[in-house]
Amino acid sequence: MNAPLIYALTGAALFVFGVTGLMLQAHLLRKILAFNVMGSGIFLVLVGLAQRTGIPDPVPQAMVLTGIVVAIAATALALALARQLLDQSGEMRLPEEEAGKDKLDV
Amino acid sequence: MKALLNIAVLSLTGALGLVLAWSILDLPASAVRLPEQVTAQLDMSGVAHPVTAVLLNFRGYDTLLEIAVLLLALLGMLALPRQASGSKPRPVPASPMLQTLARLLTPLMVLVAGYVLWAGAHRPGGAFQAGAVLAGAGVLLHLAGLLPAWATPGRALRAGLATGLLVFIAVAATLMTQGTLLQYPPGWAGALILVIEASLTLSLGLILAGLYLVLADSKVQA
Amino acid sequence: MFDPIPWLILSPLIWATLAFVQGPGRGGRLAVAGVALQLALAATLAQQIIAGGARVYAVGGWGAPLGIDLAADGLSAVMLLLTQAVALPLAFYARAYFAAHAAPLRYFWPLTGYLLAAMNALFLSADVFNIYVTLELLGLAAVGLVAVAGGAGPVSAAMRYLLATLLGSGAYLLGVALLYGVYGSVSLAALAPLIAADAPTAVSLAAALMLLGLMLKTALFPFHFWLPPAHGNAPAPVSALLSALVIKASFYLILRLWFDLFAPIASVTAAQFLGALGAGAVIWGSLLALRQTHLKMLVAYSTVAQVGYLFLIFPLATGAAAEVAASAWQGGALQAVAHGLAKAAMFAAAGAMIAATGRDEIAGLAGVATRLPLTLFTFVLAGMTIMGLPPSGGFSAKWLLLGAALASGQWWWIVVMLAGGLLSAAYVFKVLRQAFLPAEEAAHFKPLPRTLEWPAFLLALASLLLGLWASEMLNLLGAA
Amino acid sequence: MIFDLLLAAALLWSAVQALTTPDLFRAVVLFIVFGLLMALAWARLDAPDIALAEAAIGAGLSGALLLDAVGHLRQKRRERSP
Repeated sequence: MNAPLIYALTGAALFVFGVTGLMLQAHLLRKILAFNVMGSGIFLVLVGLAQRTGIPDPVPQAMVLTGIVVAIAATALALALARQLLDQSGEMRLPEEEAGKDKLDV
Repeated sequence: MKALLNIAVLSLTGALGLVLAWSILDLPASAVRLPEQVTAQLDMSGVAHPVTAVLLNFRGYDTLLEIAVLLLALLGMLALPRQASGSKPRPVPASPMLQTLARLLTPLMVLVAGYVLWAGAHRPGGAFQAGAVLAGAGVLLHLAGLLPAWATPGRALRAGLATGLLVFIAVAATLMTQGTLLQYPPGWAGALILVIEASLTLSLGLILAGLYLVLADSKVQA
Repeated sequence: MFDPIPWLILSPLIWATLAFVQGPGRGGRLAVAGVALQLALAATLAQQIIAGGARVYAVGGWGAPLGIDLAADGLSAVMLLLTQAVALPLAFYARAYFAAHAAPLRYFWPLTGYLLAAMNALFLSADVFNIYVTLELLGLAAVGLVAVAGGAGPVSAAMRYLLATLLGSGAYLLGVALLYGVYGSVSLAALAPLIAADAPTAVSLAAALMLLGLMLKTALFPFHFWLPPAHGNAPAPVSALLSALVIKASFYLILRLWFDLFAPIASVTAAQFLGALGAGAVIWGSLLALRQTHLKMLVAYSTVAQVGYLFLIFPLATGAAAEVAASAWQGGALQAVAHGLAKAAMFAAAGAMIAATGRDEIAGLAGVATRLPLTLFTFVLAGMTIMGLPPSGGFSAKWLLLGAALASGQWWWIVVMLAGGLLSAAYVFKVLRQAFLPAEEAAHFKPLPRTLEWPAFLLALASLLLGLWASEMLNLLGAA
Repeated sequence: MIFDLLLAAALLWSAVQALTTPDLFRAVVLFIVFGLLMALAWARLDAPDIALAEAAIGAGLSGALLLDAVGHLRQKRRERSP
């Protein structure tokens, strides 16, 4: 076990935390936090695994830079949508009833 | 029902975590060694810093699409209909201290952005970091009440937002007369990358600041 | 020789960006010109592939694994043709739709341009990380288009869609990270032989993560929860684009990964499992479509059901004799194209009916048969493909799938397909029956411009004629 | 090595806290802390470019956006229940 592998394992755990939060948290702001934690976890796995021999690898590093920019783009769009929802419904969570439509006994 | 769902999700993701950890610890050495290839071709890439070489040359196409993703996110935010009520900008309490600080820091931040951009050719840095510094200056100016939030960007601002992507596409497409998409001719790579990065820095700064300023505009009045 | 590959990606990127600079509500003409050009490019590429076989294009001249490769073969050419062929009539339709509606369309055109750029780039990519970037571009553009209408319904649908698509691309990207960790490359061409030679556990996990993420994006049952609200709440031109094309993009990737990259580790059990989910989608989606009271929600649930058929490819083609596998594969690809054309037509027709009657309940359709005969005829033709009646493209597709099921002795998929066919007939007729009722006294029909009716009709006609052109399409599909 | 283990533990702790703390403002502040710790982790992984980007974008800009959203949320709540 070396340092990059420690970070790869940490990344795996962060991915799991993020996915769990994304699925279980109801508040949209928390879902957005969870998405970012999930993303950070993936980035750590990508670079940590690639550098497990201890040699820096610029290719996954460049990919993570791309990933960070994509993550901020998604975060900003998600926040804009969450705010619209807040302004319209007074809540920053998704309405339950829509999921409830998916039942046969309508 | 809810508790059952929680338990199901937790046990599923927990199992996923265990399998993930186990498979990470059980890896053979990789067959392809890209770091060596990057080092071998670094002289041909036009820059001396490997990460910049990957971002703007070897995998420059990824970066081209990524700029589109960023512009697209801002576009998605601008496309949302404005609320009829509450779109009035918040009266910003102008703190003279903060304003003076912002006036002093902004030129400095622009200088720093320029340095970070230039440095990216041979050490850590580049268009993204430089753009983030510019965006930081924009956010600071807004907080100090010196820069209004964006309700609807005008044509000049839209052109500025799109410049980075358009210059990138123009360079990539022009190069096709000589070779393939984004294939820099020998000797020209360094200069062309600098042109692309400079325009990207401008647009990235505007877009990243825009992500903040567009949201700041949709603030309701207290 | 002129190479259309890079231009298929650059064209929509350029016109989308220019449309953005032009400003809110602008860019319609630019879009029509751009998509028409892309259709010509896609046709050129298809001809080149039939004549000269599959092609690889090294972006930047480096070549994989250091650089990014684009690749075009029969399947990508078919998907590219489908995309532009659906987008062009829809562009005309959207111009008429937004002209007839007072609703602001703000940045509809640039969003559509980036959506098409993402689709074209995705179909041409031969690099798993590059595919991730195209997936994000596609997802954000689609979410932006759903939200463009505003209002509580569309915005919460867009939010749900955004979260689902981000979770999906997250799972996909973790799979990419594991693949790079194991083999040190993200190029499809470099990875395939390495996976065939030796695949440790991490690779199976990567495969599972990537496929799960893409299944979520394809809205395969039981991951379909986000689709009906998103496709049902978006403006009609957007619903048509999303239902016809966007979910096909992630499905295309599942095909690529399953049959090219992960073929050495693909198991019959996993294939049966995918087929079972597909069967669940066919039955559940059709039942729910039948229960809907709103026209666009019915069409959206029909998409959930039709996606199910696509996943029958996996049990029918995995571990089967070469001939059976080929027939299943062709049937699946044909189903993707037929459904794309028919569903675009159906959503466009539904949008026209809603625009004319001013109501989106099915109950409000009485009188449509006499007032909007062309649009109703469009709905019928598209319905024929959805039901799988001859001579439609949907019939040829389902016929090939049935043949594969018979030949491989997997009779249970036949039962599913027949039940799905009957249920889809029931929900199509539910709409038709209402449309043929006499109009209510108080009903007021808004006159529609022709451009709101003809594009949908042409799409429906194409879905029908696809049955007759099937051999040409399969010929292109088989070009390697 | 010990530093790396400690940093990993801090990362995990701040992530869990950011996702579970009842108070949203605290959660966002903890998320910014998490972002700064990530920047440190990138530096340890010989990735200074990512460290810079993470600090500026991951912690900085995301943090600003999220704090702004929390402010907006509180303001809305105050309006509803004066």
